[in-house]
Amino acid sequence: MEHLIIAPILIPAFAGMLLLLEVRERQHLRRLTGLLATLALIPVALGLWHQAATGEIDVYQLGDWRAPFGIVLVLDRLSALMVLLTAVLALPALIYGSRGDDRRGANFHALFQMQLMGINGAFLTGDLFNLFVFFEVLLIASYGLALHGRGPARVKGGIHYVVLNLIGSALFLVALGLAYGTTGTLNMADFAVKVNELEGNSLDLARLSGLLMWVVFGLKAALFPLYFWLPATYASATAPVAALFAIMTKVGIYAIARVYGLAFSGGALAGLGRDPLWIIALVTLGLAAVGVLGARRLGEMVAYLLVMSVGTLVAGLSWSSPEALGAMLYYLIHSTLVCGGLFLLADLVARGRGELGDRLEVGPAPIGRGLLGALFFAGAIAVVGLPPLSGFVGKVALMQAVPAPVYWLLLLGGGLIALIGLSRAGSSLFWRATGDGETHSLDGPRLAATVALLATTPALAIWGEPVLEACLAVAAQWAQPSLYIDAVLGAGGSAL
Amino acid sequence: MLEIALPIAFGLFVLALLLNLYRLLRGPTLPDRALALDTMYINTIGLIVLYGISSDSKLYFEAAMLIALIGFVSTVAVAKYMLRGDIIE
Amino acid sequence: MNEIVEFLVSAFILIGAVFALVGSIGLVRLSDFYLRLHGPTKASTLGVGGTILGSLLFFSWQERALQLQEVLIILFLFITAPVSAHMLAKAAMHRNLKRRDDTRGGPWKQ
Amino acid sequence: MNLSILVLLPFLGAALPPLAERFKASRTLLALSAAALPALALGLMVAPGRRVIDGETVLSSVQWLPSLGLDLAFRLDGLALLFAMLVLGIGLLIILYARYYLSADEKAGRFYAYLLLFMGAMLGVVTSDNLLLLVVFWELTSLSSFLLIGFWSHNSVARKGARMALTVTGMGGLALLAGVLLIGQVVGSYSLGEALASGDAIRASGLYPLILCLVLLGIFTKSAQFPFHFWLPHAMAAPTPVSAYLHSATMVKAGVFLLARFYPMLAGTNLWFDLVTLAGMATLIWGALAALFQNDLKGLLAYSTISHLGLITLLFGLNTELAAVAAVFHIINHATFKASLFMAAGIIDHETGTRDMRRINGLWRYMPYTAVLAMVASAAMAGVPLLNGFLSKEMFFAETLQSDRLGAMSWVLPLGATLGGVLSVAYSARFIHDVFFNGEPVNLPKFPPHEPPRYMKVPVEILVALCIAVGVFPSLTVAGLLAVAGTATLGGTLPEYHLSIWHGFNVPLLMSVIALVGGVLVYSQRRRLLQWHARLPEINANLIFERAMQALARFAGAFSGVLRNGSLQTYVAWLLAVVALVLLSQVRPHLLNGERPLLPLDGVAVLAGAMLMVAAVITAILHRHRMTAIMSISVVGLVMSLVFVRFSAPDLALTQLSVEVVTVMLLILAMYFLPVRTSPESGALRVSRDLILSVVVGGGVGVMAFAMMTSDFTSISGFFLENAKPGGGGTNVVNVILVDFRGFDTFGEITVLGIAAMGIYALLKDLELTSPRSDATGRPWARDAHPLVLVTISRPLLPLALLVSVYIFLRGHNLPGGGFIAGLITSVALLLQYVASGVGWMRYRMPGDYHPVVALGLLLAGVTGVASWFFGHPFLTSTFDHIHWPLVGDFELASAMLFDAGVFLTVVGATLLMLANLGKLSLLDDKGGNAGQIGDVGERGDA
Amino acid sequence: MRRLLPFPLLSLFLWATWMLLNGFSWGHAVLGLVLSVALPLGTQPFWPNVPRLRNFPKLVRFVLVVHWDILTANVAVAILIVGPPRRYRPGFVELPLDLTDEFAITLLASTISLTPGTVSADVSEDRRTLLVHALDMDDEDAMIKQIKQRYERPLKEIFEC
Amino acid sequence: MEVIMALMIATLVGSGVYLTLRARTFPVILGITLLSYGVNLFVFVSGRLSVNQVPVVGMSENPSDPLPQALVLTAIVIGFAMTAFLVVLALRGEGELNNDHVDGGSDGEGG
Ligand code: NA
Ligand code: NA
Repeated sequence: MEHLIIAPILIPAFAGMLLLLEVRERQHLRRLTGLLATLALIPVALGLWHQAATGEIDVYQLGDWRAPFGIVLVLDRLSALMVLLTAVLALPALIYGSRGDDRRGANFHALFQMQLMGINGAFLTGDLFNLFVFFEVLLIASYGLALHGRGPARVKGGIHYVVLNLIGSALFLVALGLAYGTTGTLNMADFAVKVNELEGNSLDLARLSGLLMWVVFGLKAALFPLYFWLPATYASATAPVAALFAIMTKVGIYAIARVYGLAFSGGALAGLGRDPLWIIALVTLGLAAVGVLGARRLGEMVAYLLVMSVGTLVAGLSWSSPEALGAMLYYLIHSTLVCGGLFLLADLVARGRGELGDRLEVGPAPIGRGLLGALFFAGAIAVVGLPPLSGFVGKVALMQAVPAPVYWLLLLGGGLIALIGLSRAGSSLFWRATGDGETHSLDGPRLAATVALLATTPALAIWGEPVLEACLAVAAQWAQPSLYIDAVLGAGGSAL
Repeated sequence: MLEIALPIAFGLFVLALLLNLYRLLRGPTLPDRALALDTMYINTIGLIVLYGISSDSKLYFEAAMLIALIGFVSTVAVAKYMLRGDIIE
Repeated sequence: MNEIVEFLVSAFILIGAVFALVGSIGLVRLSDFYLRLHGPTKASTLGVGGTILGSLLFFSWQERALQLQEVLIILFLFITAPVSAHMLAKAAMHRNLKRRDDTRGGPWKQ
Repeated sequence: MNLSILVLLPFLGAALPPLAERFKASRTLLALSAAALPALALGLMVAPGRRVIDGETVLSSVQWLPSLGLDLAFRLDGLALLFAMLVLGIGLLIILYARYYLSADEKAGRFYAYLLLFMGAMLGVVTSDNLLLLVVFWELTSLSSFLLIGFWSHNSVARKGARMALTVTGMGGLALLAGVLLIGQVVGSYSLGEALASGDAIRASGLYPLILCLVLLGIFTKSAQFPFHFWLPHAMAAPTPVSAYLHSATMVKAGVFLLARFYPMLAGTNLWFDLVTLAGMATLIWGALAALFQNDLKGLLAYSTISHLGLITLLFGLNTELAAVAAVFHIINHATFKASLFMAAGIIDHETGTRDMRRINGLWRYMPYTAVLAMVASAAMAGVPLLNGFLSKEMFFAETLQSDRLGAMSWVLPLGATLGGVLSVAYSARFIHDVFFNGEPVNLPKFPPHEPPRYMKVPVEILVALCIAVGVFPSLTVAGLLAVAGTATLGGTLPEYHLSIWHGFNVPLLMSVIALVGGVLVYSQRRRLLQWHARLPEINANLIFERAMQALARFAGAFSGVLRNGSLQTYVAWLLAVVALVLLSQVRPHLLNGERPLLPLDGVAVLAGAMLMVAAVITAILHRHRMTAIMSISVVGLVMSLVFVRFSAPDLALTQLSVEVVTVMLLILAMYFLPVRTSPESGALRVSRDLILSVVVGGGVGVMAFAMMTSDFTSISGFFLENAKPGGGGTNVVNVILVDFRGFDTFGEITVLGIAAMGIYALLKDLELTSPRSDATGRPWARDAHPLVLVTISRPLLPLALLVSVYIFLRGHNLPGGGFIAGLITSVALLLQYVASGVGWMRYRMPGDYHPVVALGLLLAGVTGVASWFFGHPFLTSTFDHIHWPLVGDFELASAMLFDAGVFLTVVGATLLMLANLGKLSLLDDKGGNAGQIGDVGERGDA
Repeated sequence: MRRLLPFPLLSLFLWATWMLLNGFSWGHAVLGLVLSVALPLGTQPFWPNVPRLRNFPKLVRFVLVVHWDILTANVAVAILIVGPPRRYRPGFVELPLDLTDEFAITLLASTISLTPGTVSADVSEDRRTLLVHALDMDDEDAMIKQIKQRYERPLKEIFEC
Repeated sequence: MEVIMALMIATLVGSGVYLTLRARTFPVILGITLLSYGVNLFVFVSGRLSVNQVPVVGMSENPSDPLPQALVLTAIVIGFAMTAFLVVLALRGEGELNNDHVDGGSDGEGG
């Protein structure tokens, strides 16, 4: 059973390979393969979470080479949580995609699986360079997916996305070069230990390494001033892809949390980049709120909401107390699933409005106006953080954990602005619409996938306590890097 | 004797490379640049072989051989581009 | 290391280097493309050839056994170099590059 | 009996009407389905209600989010009981009323559902015993009222009104949330009980002013207190039952309810007095004035509501216990007469088809019964004796006299109060006279109007009856409830007071008289007043609000447009600027004096380095002469490989060389479709900006590199050097790292390659590009597509290259080489065939589709990795053995080589999938007529 | 045998290459043998028509001659480039071909290019003429004659007869 | 030697940065390529420089650091894949936007 840790990487990997092998275009076969593989991830992820919930940290030594020499996968609560979240998000997205969007270009299913492989790998790896490799895996797959389908807008957005991330990868390599060139190791735990033994130039270089990592992760997470690419790219991507991408920014946030928690929460470079991150996060939050209000398309609006959540999360993260991280993680789960659902919803709406698409202008009522309207209403309440849905729980948790007036102000003010924007959007999409679209002609599975994602928000609210407790447990473990380090480098490794 | 001959030989090859670079930048025509690049590849072989001798190591042989084997492909590609625009048709 | 061998090695590599250089000088000095085209053939033949003979001798002596590996470099070069020359010539003719006015005959239309 | 069930009932009830509607229930049945659960709730409340009347406080709590301090805790005390009864009682009457009000074609099911949602939320607000829970229900009232106000969503006024209400009250709610969280911080708990108990602590804490402001913001927005009153009139776009419910009895009362609820917690300070009294006074008078000038029946009622809420607020602000009791009393009274008035207005609207009082006249003749009801109710509103309004207004006047907070200015309060009284009499008078008398109706849409259906009047009758009953026999009717409610409000002790109609001749009585007389006088002067008002500039809050919102949105759009200007160059500049910032902030000169000794320079290295730099810079300068740029960048690549040779990295040299060749082919393939050169586009400003960025970033990285090279460090590499042979079975440590120590990286790396190939294939699929018929100089292409010499030489090169690949592959584990390089050599050899002989020729000699090749490569690598599971080892654990073949000798076989074979296959497959398909592109359009007959390389796809 | 070794010359060539690459050992001799049989078989489709070697000794002799010419020509051209300035006449020469086999023609073209001073610039579509650019040719016909008898005839004998 | 190496890295990164800031896809591709060259060298030298110390067991007394070499090799491969993708994406842009501007010929000044 000790191989279970690597399953979230290998299942999609092999699924992807098989999909490549399938030369004759038997669409149903491809869909089946993809769906089964994605479905399989959920029990696996649950198993892993169950394993991690016990509080022990499992280390998987690839090639049977012990850390820090070989690459290790590390399953702690944090990584388990992220893997689980990914699985939960991916399945509805793929179901939605399997209703025809996958036909709008080649290799959709293979790319989708590879994307999952990259994301899970990034969450599980305990090695800095291996993190880079998995970043590249998920990026190249995301390039393919972002450009899936046709259309100039998509290509333009794609070019921007690709170029920026290629530069980001180069920066990451510089950071890694510095990390190795100073500490002489690539293993995260070992790096965390060695950093504290540095002095003089080496210490300065290590600091630079850390800061450059923040820049890279900040780009992935879409922080100010590095988020400008996101709205166009996400809004122009096909719905299931956009929905899956809701997790991508979280990969960047995860990376910050992971590296910061291990290497920079204490020791020689304690609190590295904390204050800048705090400020940048708040700026992001504010600007994104403005973006929501100014958005001209529903997809764009959701993308900005996503950026808002990023600001909210990173601010909570950079507060770097266990409570704050716990609350942040709850909000992360909430925002990922809800934004994913809203991306799908935006597409459902657009489908019913012909030429107009999801542009926020008065036009024919979307198919299934009543139902979609209700879903939109719920999603909006959740995402702006009004009771009784998960957004409110998350915001209250964050406000309790991060008692900083400016944060409260931005959180509530941003929420209000988003509320105004969303109410205008909803009014022109569902109320002012002419004629009323019939509900019955909605595509069942598509609707189901959307509902499934949006249904998580009441669930997260009703079972908020267990979820919050889980998140706090994750945070508690995160707050003790020595646990992780000892698990990876053997007992007393942290004392090395 | 070798320790005198080697530096000289190095010098001459590098000088040759510099002249090639000059032609490459100077042009005036694309064929000239391509020709210069091709020549650079070839002189590089010499340089690598010399380095093998000076460091008494055969580990660099493959590099030289590789250039000899596939170095010309890019030249061919450029030439084909000039002739047909489309190098794979 | 044995003087004679050392001398021969030195001689070979120097000859090689000199011809390589001369080829490159030709590449710079000669007045039209078709003339310059003749430069590299030197570098690729005697230039590299000489150097490699030197290295052959050197390693054969070092390891007290015939080391013919490097011959392959010459071999490959002799196979490939003419192709690039040929293709470049065709390209030049296609572009109808100017040639020295006293050039006899003329290129073919591509 | 658990209170949470009580609160839950209306929410559950919300599900019934839509269901009933689904089953085509009659309108009456619908109404009944809606009324069922609220009625049940009302019934269930009797038992606990008794205990409350007996002075008990009924509590119940269910855990929800203990880690947030948010529990489903409810309390039923006097105050809660009073409001709960209002909410449920009036709610039921409204349902009955709506049964007749709503026309047959309206979605009554949805209407009742919204109404019940609101009812539940309201019930929650008044009964919750947890501050956070209270906020939850508070926001729910905003949301459900949003739906109710916008119920007639086809009507623009309704939509705008709904959004305005949501925005204003929503904002208030968020403020309230912040305030509550702060209270929680001070008290250390969100339990209402504890909070009420620790009022002194709160008032003492430094946060008190902030808390008070936040909470009041919530209250004032909800109760439409000046200056947040403007949303209420526009909420009148809602169906009248909604107005009657929300804007008389419930939602707007939520604000004043909170004043009562938090009274023990926050009241009693001067700040409280100033803020609350002031707001109350302003609202009282402003509302009354505005009411007077309305021509819309419901508008009049709306503003009168605002005015009365101001009155109640004012009372709470006075900081005297008696005033608080009076406030509670007036809440009850206002609820009764205002609800009945709204219903009456609704009836009139319903029967005449308009609400414009300029057209509605002399209805006395057509609907005398309704007229009587309405007249009684408005008399109560005016504070006419023997009606409930009189009693509370009397107390109000009395209390305004008591306060001396304003010192010398204390007379302002009673004066304002009287003025308010005068005005309220005036508009009440108008409601009666202008509607039921005042001549003949002016072209009513429905004429002649009749009395409404029997049961539509019942709710009104009940309420009016209450008005009278309370007005005549206060002590028999309302006293008990008021007492417990007052006690709850004050948090224990109830002051001395007696409800009676006659207190003897005293100042309050005088004030009442002034109010009545003055009111009638004012109304008699109405024409002049109306003319005067007509001359005032018309301000439409709705319009202003809408304009403001649109402006805001437009600004927001423009603003984020400035940041997100759609220019990649700007985004890249931002990114690099951040990097530059980091570098400038951290890179210091002392980095340049590292302790490590430098390697000696030598001429060759210097010149080679110079060559690289020149080539790089030239590439940057000449990038617009694209072919030249390609040439110079390949020089850079060439020197790179020399550098790798020089610094002991033959593997890298080989890799660099072979990748270089493929890259150049790739670029040239692309150049066929891209412009050959472009004219300069950048302004000097942008160029200099970019130059600065380049210098800073490049320089910074250079300095870091130097600092790194010149600082000592210890690394884990010793382990690899020691264990490569014994542990990995290979002597080429780099290769052993790639296929063994860090084989997982390589696994990911080839996956990237495979994905890139798939992605590229997808990108190229049915991409249409037109092949230029001539080159940049306008010269048509050469005829000879496959030059003889090239073709004939390229062919023997294939087996030769394959041989070399095998050689490179086999030695890789022990000497420079390996699967990746071998793969690239093979690919180049095959690509050469494509170049020489063309796609058409190749397709008969190569697999039709390279996808499977990639897949097989990846599978081989992956399966090799998984295989180690069956030997009880983790993924990618390698094993090796020496086997002796007769005559041949020792052969080492390492599982790592299988993995490397996977790498080889992937590289070949991926490279060909990319370039061959790229080459195929121009086949799509007919060039030299060779389309069609020449097929496809790797034809597949999900389409 | 014919089916196993479609192109004996190629196989021999490959085997020799293999041995050169790896240096002699029985193991490699065997492995080389395997490869030099397998690879030509595997790549057979890539040449529809390759001439069969008729006369091996002549091939050896030809190779030697070519190398000698390369040596001398190199010197000549070197002098021409860096030596004392003297006037020389470049030009294009059309060389009528007796060779018919494409492989042989290619070999001839390559040989001409390899020997400094001449580059084979093009082959006519009918494969009848070879266009050669010469760095310095005072006598066109002499040059044609020399090429024909020094290179073309041997090649003809080696591959076609 | 370290100096010249640092200078090379600086130049490569610098010119790469400049090119990535241009307005056409083609120079951006070149820029990314140069940038990755520079970065690869950077990672390479994180193992410090050493001459003629090829990390092959038994071929050199104190072999150079093999790990950065392995990393760079991986980086080169990934870089190649990415460049290839970008090139084809540029063609896609040419095809769908009918020009090679990074913004599809929309706003944004050129390069
Ligand atoms: Na083509
Ligand atoms: Na092509």
